[in-house]
Amino acid sequence: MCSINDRSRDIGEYIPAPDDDMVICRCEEVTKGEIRRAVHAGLFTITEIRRYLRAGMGLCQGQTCARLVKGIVAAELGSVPAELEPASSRAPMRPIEMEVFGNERIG
Amino acid sequence: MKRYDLIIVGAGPSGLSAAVEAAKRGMRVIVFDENDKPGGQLFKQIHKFFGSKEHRAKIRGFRIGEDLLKEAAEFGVKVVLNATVIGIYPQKEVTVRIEGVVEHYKGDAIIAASGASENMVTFDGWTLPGVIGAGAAQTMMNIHGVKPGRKILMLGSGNVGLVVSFQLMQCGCEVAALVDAAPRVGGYGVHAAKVARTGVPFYLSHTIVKAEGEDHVTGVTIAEVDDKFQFIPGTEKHFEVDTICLAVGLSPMSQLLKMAGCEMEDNPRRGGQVPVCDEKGRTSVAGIFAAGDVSGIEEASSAMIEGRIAGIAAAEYLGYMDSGESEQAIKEQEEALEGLRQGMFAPQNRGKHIETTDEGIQISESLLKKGYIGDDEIERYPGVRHTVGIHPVMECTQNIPCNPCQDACPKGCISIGQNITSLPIAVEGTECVGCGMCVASCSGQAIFLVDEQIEEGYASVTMPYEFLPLPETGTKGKGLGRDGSPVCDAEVIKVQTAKAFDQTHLLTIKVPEDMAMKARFFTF
Amino acid sequence: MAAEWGMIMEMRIEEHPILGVQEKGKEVIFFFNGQEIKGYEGEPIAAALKAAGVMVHRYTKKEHRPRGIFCAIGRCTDCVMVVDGIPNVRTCVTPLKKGMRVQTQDGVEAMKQAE
Amino acid sequence: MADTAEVIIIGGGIIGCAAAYYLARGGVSVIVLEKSSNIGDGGSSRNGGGVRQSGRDPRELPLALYGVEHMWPMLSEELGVNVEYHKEGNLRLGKTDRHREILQGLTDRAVACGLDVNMIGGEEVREINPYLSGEVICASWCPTDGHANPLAATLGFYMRARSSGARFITGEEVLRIEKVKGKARKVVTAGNVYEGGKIIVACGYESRALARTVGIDVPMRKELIEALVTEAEPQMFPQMLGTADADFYGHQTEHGSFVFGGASGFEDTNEDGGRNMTMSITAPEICRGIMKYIPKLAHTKIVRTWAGYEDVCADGIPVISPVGEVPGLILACAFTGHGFGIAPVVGKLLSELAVEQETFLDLREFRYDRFIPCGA
Repeated sequence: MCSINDRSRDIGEYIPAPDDDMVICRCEEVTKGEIRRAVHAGLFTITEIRRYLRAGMGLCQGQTCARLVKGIVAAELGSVPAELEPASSRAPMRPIEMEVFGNERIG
Repeated sequence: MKRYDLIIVGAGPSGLSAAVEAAKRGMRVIVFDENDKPGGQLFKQIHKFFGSKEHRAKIRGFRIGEDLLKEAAEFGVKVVLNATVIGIYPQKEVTVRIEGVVEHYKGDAIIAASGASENMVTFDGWTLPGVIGAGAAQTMMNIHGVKPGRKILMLGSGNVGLVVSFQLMQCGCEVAALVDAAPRVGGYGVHAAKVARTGVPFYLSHTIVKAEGEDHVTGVTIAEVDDKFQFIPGTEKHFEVDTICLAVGLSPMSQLLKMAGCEMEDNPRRGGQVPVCDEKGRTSVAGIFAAGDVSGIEEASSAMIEGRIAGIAAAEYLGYMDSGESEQAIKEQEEALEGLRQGMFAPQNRGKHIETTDEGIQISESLLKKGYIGDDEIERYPGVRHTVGIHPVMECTQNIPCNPCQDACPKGCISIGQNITSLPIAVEGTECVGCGMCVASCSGQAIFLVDEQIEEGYASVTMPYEFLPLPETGTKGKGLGRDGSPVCDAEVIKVQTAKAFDQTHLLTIKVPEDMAMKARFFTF
Repeated sequence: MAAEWGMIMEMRIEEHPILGVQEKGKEVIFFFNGQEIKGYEGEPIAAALKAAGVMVHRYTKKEHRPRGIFCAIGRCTDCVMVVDGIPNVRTCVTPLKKGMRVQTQDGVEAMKQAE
Repeated sequence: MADTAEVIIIGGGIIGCAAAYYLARGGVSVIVLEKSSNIGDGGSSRNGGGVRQSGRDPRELPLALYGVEHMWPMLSEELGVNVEYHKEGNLRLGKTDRHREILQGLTDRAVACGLDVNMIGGEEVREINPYLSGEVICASWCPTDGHANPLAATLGFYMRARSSGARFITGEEVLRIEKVKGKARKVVTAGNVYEGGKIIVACGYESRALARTVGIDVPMRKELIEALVTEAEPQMFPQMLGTADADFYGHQTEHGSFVFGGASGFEDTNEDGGRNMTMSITAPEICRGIMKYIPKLAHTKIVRTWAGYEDVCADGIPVISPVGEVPGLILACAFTGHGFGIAPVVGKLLSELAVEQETFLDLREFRYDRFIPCGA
């Protein structure tokens, strides 16, 4: 699902909001304002927001905030959440100790 | 590599149901679950389920879980607990963390039945200790035997919010208020009514402004919202609570399927990101199936049927059933599923404001706004009739898929008819013997036995009671109205406990005659 | 700090109207920031702490804000603490063992005064 | 908006973004076309973040040296984004005599090129990094190497380029380049045609197929490499690490997490299914590699793994070159897995090539036609 996305299109000005300091990503303590500002700086995708702000990149890998982040980004872009591509899903699905990950049994 | 015919991810209602169906057909099945107890959410569901007999209605969720496990064991399903699937790779390779090892398995088919995760809302202070998910509350109280808090505010009036509020009170917590930003109660009216009658105030069109507290929650402020969900100044209300419980919906936990390369879609009607599936649960990747909440949020009863369908479909896929057999088996399951997906709360009606029942009766506005049916509204429903002597009063006022009451009555006093979602009717000319089976069988705790005149000036009301301590005969207290406010003095005149009632006690209270149709709960 | 013993008893559900008396493991002693606390072997560490009235499991790295139990099923990772010297242990899904040393986490380390 | 610009850049990775930034800053109109939905979705966000000079091919070394001296230290300030650059050295570790030989060879070649790098013994290694196991008997040590955050650097270049006026279009896959009156001019996508006076092709392995549309071939192949990231740990050490055995490489980030890459040995034949799919066997292999060198990390949890293609050039260094026989075409590809550290330099050089300015470094070694045997 790659649709053409002109990153210079006008999405309006970033207007500070009273709840900008609300923590959205609990793991990495990323606020709503940081996410909103990043969108206005040109980061139009969930993946870019993750890579830049680490929102959804913490211990829980976005299980708690993915939906919230999507909603915020969509609102800034004047879009709906369902139109935003979610971040990719990668192993391991839960954090796993190096000594366990490296201790395979292929029987 | 260790190879199974079928690997199932998740030992919840859909996963176990799928395992049973597949194993029944001779498949070698292994089920992985990351939790240390099987059954998924079933073991947190201590209420009786809705539906009809085939959906295991009136049986408590955790007992359904026990039955499913037993069934799975009978057919030789291997259930591995504390087993976290960490990835699905090409050629249907599944890596599983079990204790200190990562095991590699291969399946000729995979069914993902990984369930859902809870949605969250943000408000000032939402990260404070004491703000928890409704699932967390259920886990703590019903699995670990620890109260989630002493005094709790619940946000969310869907079935989860309503059921968990009730469960919180059952384990001895106080529920200070039930709050929802929506203008109307989202869950079943019967669930709302059983919470409201204990005295929990409902605040619809309200949401949380702020959770207060330095190191943990010590209070909460809510306020009314307008139709654009903006706070209306001056409507703030404060509660001293130590816990705020969030029950604002679920999202499919579909990351594994995405990793496996299944085509995904963001489908708000299914609750979020779900695999694109056909009616048999087949994803875009041949041999990978999805069942239960992971493919769309629904009740556990539906998840169990979806699981069975996926199990049968997997058996067909691997040649353990011929297509004729499987078509027939799937058809039976689909009919059962169809039965559940009817009525006002059916998936296709999600978000719609339905004003009248199928019978053309107006839905109680009070029920939708305050959680209880108004005394002036109750008479309009066909389950509410007046006769001499003891008789059932069915305060079941919405079209929900549920009919155990009609089978429960040995005398045929209650009728729902062919359509499982119809409102129960008090059948004319039948004679109630006061056995109480209907009261105990009603998953919504909406049936009462009323004798409008047991002696001069007094009536009796028999109600379901699932709290501790259980009052004894002779206990004097107050009768509470549907809104939970004291309406009269009341005395317990009978307490019935029976195996057939399954932990639902029947409390009969004596109340003044004019309270026969008003007193619906007892406190002492 | 753990609450008084009276409150501890209050958080445990002694008898449940539906579930009856729930089975518990053996009663064991463990250490929360050096302080002895009783819990039941095999129950999640978080359950034992909750029963003991402990609300704060950790303080966050950036903002130093308190966090506690949130999802209780090992997903959100908010309840992580330092357990037997290892940080980021999900206390809601880690079974309690006798003598465990559980410490309030500060960022990614044990809180300084949490010996 | 017009689909014409002075320069069209194909590929929105760090090379394309950096080139766009330096061009836009200089007032040149630029359009960047990126196939993926995301900026920097290829190697730019799938590398270990090394900003190394040691271990580089001598031909590539001048670019690395220039970057470390003149660009990386100022980059955060220039972009207004913390790119987390740390110049605190690179240790390439050895555990056997065979490793020592490999490292000695690398060191000798680097010293000959004027780089400050030397061989040190096990004790000295552990003085620099006390977390390394006793099995480590030697290392090559380059104190001026370092690391940065590739995600922040790539998106930093992008955001600054965008705010300087460069136009970026994502989800726009280029199908071919077409010549007009003898010069590369048109860039054709499924639905659009873009025109530019200069066309920079900087899209990793895909550059090969695109260059072929105007009759140019770059001898490269692709390798699927993998990396992983851990939970945050207390700050342990600031160096970049690598090994003579190439079993892992990586560093600890400012965030506290470790980013490590490594190999399973099947990189040549692995396939990613079109979605940067990791293999089930690679990350465990990387973990085993790491634990042999840093036993303390055994309890550290992995939170995420990923895969990405390297565009591996036949002779191991990139092609950064105007194509004389196709006027207007500039190639910047085949970075062979070490493009990140030199990306700012390459971006700046490309901005000069695009305006036909004399470049501040000699690019002869990176010519596109160097593969033609001598005498041809």
